[in-house]
Amino acid sequence: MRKIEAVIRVEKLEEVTDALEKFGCPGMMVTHIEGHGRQKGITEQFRGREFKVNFIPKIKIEIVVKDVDTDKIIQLIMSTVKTGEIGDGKIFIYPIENIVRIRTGEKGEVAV
Amino acid sequence: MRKIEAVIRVEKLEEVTDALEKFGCPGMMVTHIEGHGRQKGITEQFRGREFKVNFIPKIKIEIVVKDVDTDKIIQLIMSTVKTGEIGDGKIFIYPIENIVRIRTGEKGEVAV
Amino acid sequence: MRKIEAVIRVEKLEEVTDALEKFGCPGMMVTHIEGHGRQKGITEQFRGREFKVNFIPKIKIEIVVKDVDTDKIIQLIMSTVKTGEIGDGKIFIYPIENIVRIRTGEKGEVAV
Amino acid sequence: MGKRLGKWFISMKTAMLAVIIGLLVYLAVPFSAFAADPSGAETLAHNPQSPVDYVWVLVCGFLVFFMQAGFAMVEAGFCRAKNATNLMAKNTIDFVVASLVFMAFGFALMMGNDYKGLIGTSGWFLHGANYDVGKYLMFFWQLVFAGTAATIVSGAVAERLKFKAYFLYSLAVTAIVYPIYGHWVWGGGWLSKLPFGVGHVDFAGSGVVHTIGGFVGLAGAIVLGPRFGKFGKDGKPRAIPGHSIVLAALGTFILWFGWFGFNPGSTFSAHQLRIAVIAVNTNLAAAAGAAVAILLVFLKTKKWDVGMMLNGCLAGLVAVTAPCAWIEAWAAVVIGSIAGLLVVLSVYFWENIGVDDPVGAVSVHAVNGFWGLISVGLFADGTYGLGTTEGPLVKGLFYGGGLGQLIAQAIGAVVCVAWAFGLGLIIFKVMDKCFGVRVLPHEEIKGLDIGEHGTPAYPNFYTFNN
Amino acid sequence: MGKRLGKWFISMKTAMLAVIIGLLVYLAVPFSAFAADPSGAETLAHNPQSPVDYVWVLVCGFLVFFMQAGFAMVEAGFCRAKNATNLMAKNTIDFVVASLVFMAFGFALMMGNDYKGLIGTSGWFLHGANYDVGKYLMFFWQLVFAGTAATIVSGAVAERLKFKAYFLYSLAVTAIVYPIYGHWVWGGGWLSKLPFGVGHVDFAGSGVVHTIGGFVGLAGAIVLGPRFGKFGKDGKPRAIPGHSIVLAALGTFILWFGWFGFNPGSTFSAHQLRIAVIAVNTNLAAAAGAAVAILLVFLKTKKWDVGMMLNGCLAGLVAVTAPCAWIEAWAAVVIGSIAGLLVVLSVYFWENIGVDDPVGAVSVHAVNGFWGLISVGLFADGTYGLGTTEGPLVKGLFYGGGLGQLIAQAIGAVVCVAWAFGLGLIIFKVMDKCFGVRVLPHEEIKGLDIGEHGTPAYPNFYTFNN
Amino acid sequence: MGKRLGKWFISMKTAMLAVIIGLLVYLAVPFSAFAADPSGAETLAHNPQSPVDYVWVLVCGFLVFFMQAGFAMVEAGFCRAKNATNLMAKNTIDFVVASLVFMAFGFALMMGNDYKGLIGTSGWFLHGANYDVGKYLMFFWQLVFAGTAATIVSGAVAERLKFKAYFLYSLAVTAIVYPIYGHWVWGGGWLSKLPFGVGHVDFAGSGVVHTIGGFVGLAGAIVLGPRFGKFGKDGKPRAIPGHSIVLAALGTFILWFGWFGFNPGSTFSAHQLRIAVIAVNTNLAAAAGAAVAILLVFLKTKKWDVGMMLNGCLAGLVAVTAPCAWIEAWAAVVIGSIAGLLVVLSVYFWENIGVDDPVGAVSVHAVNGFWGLISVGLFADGTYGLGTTEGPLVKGLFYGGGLGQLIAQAIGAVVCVAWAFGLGLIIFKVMDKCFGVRVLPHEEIKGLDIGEHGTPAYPNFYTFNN
Ligand SMILES: Nc1ncnc2c1ncn2[C@@H]1O[C@H](COP(=O)(O)OP(=O)(O)O)[C@@H](O)[C@H]1O
Ligand SMILES: Nc1ncnc2c1ncn2[C@@H]1O[C@H](COP(=O)(O)OP(=O)(O)O)[C@@H](O)[C@H]1O
Ligand SMILES: Nc1ncnc2c1ncn2[C@@H]1O[C@H](COP(=O)(O)OP(=O)(O)O)[C@@H](O)[C@H]1O
Repeated sequence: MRKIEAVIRVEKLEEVTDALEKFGCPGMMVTHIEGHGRQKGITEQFRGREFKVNFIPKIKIEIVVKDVDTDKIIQLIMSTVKTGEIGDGKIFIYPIENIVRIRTGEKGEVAV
Repeated sequence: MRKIEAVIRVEKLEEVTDALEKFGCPGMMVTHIEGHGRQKGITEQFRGREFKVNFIPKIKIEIVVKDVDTDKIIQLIMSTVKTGEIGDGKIFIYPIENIVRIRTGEKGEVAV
Repeated sequence: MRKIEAVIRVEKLEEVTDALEKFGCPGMMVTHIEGHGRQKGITEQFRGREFKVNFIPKIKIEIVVKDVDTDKIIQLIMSTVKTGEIGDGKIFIYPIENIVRIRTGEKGEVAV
Repeated sequence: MGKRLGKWFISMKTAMLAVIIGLLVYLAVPFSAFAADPSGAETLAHNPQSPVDYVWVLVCGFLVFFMQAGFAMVEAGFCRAKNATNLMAKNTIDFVVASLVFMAFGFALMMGNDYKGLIGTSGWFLHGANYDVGKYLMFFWQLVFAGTAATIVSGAVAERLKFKAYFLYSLAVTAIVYPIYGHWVWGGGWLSKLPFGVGHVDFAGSGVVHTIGGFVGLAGAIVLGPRFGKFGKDGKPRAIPGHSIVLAALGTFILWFGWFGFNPGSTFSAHQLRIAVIAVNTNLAAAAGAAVAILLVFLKTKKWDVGMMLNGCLAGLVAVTAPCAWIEAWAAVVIGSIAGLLVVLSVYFWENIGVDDPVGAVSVHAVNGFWGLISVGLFADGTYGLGTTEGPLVKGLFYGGGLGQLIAQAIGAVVCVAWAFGLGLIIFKVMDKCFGVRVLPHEEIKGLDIGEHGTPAYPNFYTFNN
Repeated sequence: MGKRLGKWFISMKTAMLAVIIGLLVYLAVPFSAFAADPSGAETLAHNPQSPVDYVWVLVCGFLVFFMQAGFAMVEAGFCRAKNATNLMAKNTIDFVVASLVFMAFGFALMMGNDYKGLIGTSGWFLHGANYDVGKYLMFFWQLVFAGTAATIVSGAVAERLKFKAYFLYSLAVTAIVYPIYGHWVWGGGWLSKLPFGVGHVDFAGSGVVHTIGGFVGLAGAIVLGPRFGKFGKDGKPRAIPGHSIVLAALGTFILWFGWFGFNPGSTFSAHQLRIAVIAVNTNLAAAAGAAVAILLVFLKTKKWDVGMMLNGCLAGLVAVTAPCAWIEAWAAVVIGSIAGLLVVLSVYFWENIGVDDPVGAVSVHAVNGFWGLISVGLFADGTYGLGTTEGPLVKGLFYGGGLGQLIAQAIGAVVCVAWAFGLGLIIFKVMDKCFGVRVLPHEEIKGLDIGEHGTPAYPNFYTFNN
Repeated sequence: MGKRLGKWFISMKTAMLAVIIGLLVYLAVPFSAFAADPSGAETLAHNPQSPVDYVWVLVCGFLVFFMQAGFAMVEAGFCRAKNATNLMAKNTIDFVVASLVFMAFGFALMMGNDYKGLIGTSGWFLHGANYDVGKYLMFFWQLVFAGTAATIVSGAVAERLKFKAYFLYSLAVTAIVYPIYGHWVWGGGWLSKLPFGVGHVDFAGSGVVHTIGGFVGLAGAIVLGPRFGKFGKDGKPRAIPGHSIVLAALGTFILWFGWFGFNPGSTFSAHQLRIAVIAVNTNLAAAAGAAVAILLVFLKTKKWDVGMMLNGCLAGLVAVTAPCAWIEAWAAVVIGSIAGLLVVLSVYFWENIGVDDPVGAVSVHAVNGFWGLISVGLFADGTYGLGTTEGPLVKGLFYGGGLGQLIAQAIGAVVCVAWAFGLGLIIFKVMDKCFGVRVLPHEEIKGLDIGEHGTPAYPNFYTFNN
């Protein structure tokens, strides 16, 4: 099993979710984060004074998947959220030792 | 050392925290996330029109523990948050390489 | 590659970000979390009645770095956020299997 | 059986409107003839000075109406985000129901021709001879007051009462509870004719509006029981912070503003220049109440408690509502200060005996409404009469008026409490038997906005659900 | 070419102010002499009773002004957080522009000396003989109405119209669309002289203000097209929840409050005691509309829909605006109830034919403004005249007035729709040709607050951007 | 020593109330006899037309009171969420303190029998002969103005001043600073008798209320120093965005609404039909200020700056407050436009010299209050007198009035600045010596809501703490 963690553009969340659902992806965790990377922040202003905002709202998706699905899902995500513009985000893959479904107590891949 | 990450129902947070405190659990990080899984979203409505909400507010708890405590804490969490209903959530266990207590600079298990 | 996850005081975010930028740190993810640890929560009151709040707002920073940079960055973070007071937070280091830059499809260290 | 009755309630609810309309259409035809002075021509001819009185009463009435917004904001601010939609719904529907029901029945019961000092008996549906500018003016004034009495309750039963139950409760209060007691005091009923002092008096409604609303609310809070988490396993009360101090403060300012219509407007005439004194007294009592409340809590917790200050401000306003026309500035400060003290003690008291009053409605309206009625018997200074500069003048104990007025006030206050609390218990108990007045546990935990309305109040914001 | 025109618009915009000031300064010198009664001394001497009328008209005018805040809150509440700053900007700028433009041109076109029943032709810049307390009073009253008509549109075009376009639209509406139609009905124009009934009448502006605003808004919504995500790939309408039910409710209460200035104040005289009847009718229609709307949706979804109740309340207010002075209480309830029904059907209707009206402005103002005009021809009961207690009295079908009035109302209503919708289309189409009225897709997705103003409305809050 | 004094302040604070009550009770007994016309019977008999004046003054007074809510919303909106509770507390307490203190001392100092043109000397505690409807009416009017002056300051010292310090500051301003200067201009004091023009005039308080409040605020802001993070390490000013543009806009609408009471009501009589002209001028200046401000910033940043537009609107209102009764519509537009220009320049100016004024209170009230006073000397057109239609008429430079009035205005304006800024510095410096007026650094960073009140404003929302 692995954990796939993807940082994507806020407006892409809906599309990705639909795609993953179609694929039959078990479940996911969505977190609203602020990202900081190559993408330059925007300029805002308040009562006549401008200022730069260095953090960009991003969505972090975490999915724990069976080893066999890992690559397919990574592909799936990339194909749905990629725009080619700076700020598309990244995907991080982590090892995971175990997983438990609280409701049933099942452990390991079956719990995914 | 391991990191235990549990996705639970929002209303269970207080109970879990109390239980972990009693157990003498070192510390934890709580994140408000939106979950997507077997549990079906609810139907909301606005000015006469109904719509489905696919994301369910969930709480993500992260605890870094000594290897010896891992199973006890997993048991503890399960016993407090389990309702048997869909949506109880899951527990993910990750390997962790090292940990540092910023205040003191201590590293490894002592820093947990 | 490794993932460095640091829990820090809210008011330290700006400093850390600046420091990391100067260091030329690739990017980061910032999450607003609630922490629970040694640091005692504060007492609030509402319409004459006092109550304890056990969760303290904290900032979680996640940075994926090349192995070579790991220690430097950990040092950097510690030196900027350390106050010596309880509540300084902790740094967790996780192994990471792979990373993909969505925009280009690059994989591994180059994608950091 | 409860089930069947429950069903019946529902069908009744949806039928209600059709019925009203039908009735109205039916009644419309025959009587229009009997119309008195619908255009106002005769009234003006008969009293060329009346325009300024109409302007005064209407403008003050508009301000009283605006208090609906104040109550909505205060209650929303003092409750949690997950129930904000529900509070908006309740604070709107009560005035909606009040408008329709009071026009159909309430007004007639309250201000119609007196029957044995108990009830009014004419003016149903504002019909026939009531199609008259003067009658409509009086109706408008009494309606905004009825609406205020109704909306007070929503705070005490907040975060757990079903919308349906609130809908029906509004009906009952504006059709029966409020108008009948109102008749006793303002409609020429028996309380106004008590053989003590000048009879029981309540200038702008500390009793008729606030004590009534407050004690019906208390009944509701008792029947419902406390919200989840209000009392710890040890039974100790726990604070459940409201979701916006800003809304609470905005609401308080709106209420304070509206009160300047509520009290001075109760002269029902601009020719009573006493309105200036009333406005000043109203303001001073509010200020004194707020000051005392925040200072008291500061002595206890060493923090400046805004929530309590706002409650103290409202407590002062409620208390001065009955005496405002018969007292001097310094007395208003004293009455308001005592109100500030009472509200603080009261908030702790109800919590300690296990009653959960989320916004402090009982402490503000019930307790201080009562205090306001009593204060008339103490501070009335004998410089002003019953909405007129002529006698009989109202004089309290401290101004050599003896005990008479105080007794009249005490009797009225006790009757008010008994009537409101008694009927309140009946209303909520009966509904509870029929369909259960409290939402299901999981609905309460998720918040009534989702369960009852399907509409979270703040869908674009990240909110905690505690 | 579109480009050049576009540039021209921009430079014009920045120039506008300078021009106005210049003009004013220029005009100032010569005429001041001709001033009529700037101090009010003569007016008072001539009519010692006028103070109460001035007080009434001004206070009601203040309340109407306050409706600007109501519209701002309702629209903000019914739209998303990411566009809240933009809505505040638009709801402020329309009244700002209205104030300046209506003073310069609008007022003269609407209330100036009539030319062939088509337009007014005097009073430019409130100048010369218009420097008179009576003229200024009338200007103030007409201005707050013009401002209301202008602000209605912002709801229908919300979340996608450029601020610049809204700025120019405000100019056009308050300089031309509103004043000219207003002249036809209230300025002694041809509609008021129709040879049916007493001519087309619209007591407080169901047509002049609401139908006009509503249909210009419809034109805008059509030219703009729906917001991203309003219609699924399957073309089915999808709900886009607003970001604060509390703001929506607060706004509705403020509007309801302001309407008590809007309708009763339209007597333009406190000596018309009929103001009491008008206030009561206004309130009953609002209540009935709210009740019917929430009950209807409940029957459909089994949830208590607050958003629709608020729309229903406003629908009742809009509908009763035209008839309020000529009907009885029961009729107000009927008219309001039908408004509640219409607004519900209308909200579904527009969505189903693909029109995106984010806050329901079209359903509330356009549809029910129309209904309000018609209702006069049915329910007017012949007890009151044209702002006076003397005849000619306004009588509708149900009171034996025959079809005359109904026809006059129908003609006026149709003309109103054609005029507003027609000019609305032209205004928005022309602007669209010149510089495009809709913000860029990515700006719309990120929200107009950032793109147009650089200022998110809630920088300290964690908000979702859906 | 500072310590001891500090302690003393605290004990004093809690003692204050007891003292006031004590005093009142004590004073009550003897004098009640001397009461003038507490019921209003004689006043009415003597002037049967007075009711409409009472209605006018009271209703306008209510609107002025409501401005408290406006200030609270604007300041909250322009500051951060972490200090919202504190702003609600301060915006409430200042009016609470004002009500009690002004009744005890302020009113007597300001409006009591004049002593050598310097101070008033009668009417303490509204007592004895002041128990009179006319006196109470005047007190009410002056009080709501005093409260406005006091509340202006909270914006300039926001996000860092201790609540305790604000509490004491309110005391000082409403007991001394405001009433004494007020006496000089409105109480028959020396400024009103200057031998230039008709003497220094300030119709509704550009100087007495706004310049005073604004400069005391400036003093406070200087003594406090800037908020953490307002100036970068490079010393460059940085924007600290407020937490809700919606609240800021709502507050501005409420203030605009309240200003219709503030300016027209200052005739203190409805028989001055000039009120219509005043209302129009008030509105036009607000509109012009808003338009100029948003256009100017747009030229600079190419964004439509809502915050600055709101400031511009308020700047126009402040500026026209002094001249509103003596000018024509076009002049109001010019005065407002210049105010819009001044506020923009001023906001940049203060920031650039290192003064941190979180909500722009100094730029809006201090600077434009000053401009308003001067503008009278330029634009007064000689059509109206000192609250009467009879002479002496107020005439400025542009209408051939020569330099006289301009000089009188300049003197008054300079005196106003010196008095307010001087006393302001003393008040804040003394408090700072005694107990430190600024909260501790970590409290400021966490927000005053927690440190001072223990109550976060939005506990259910996820907020950033920047
Ligand atoms: N090394 C990193 N560690 C953690 N998060 C990162 C890292 N690099 C990028 N990110 C996240 O990915 C987001 C997008 O990356 P960015 O550099 O802006 O564009 P791109 O992905 O096209 O290079 C950033 O906002 C940041 O949150
Ligand atoms: N494979 C997964 N990866 C990440 N998160 C998951 C996964 N499966 C479930 N979750 C999280 O657990 C929560 C509960 O799971 P759900 O399927 O709804 O009920 P149950 O745990 O009873 O099967 C989901 O809301 C989701 O956030
Ligand atoms: N074992 C742990 N697992 C997860 N988070 C932890 C753990 N220990 C500490 N934390 C996080 O670090 C934060 C600071 O730790 P704390 O104990 O309060 O002070 P210190 O770091 O000085 O010991 C806590 O609020 C918590 O969020």
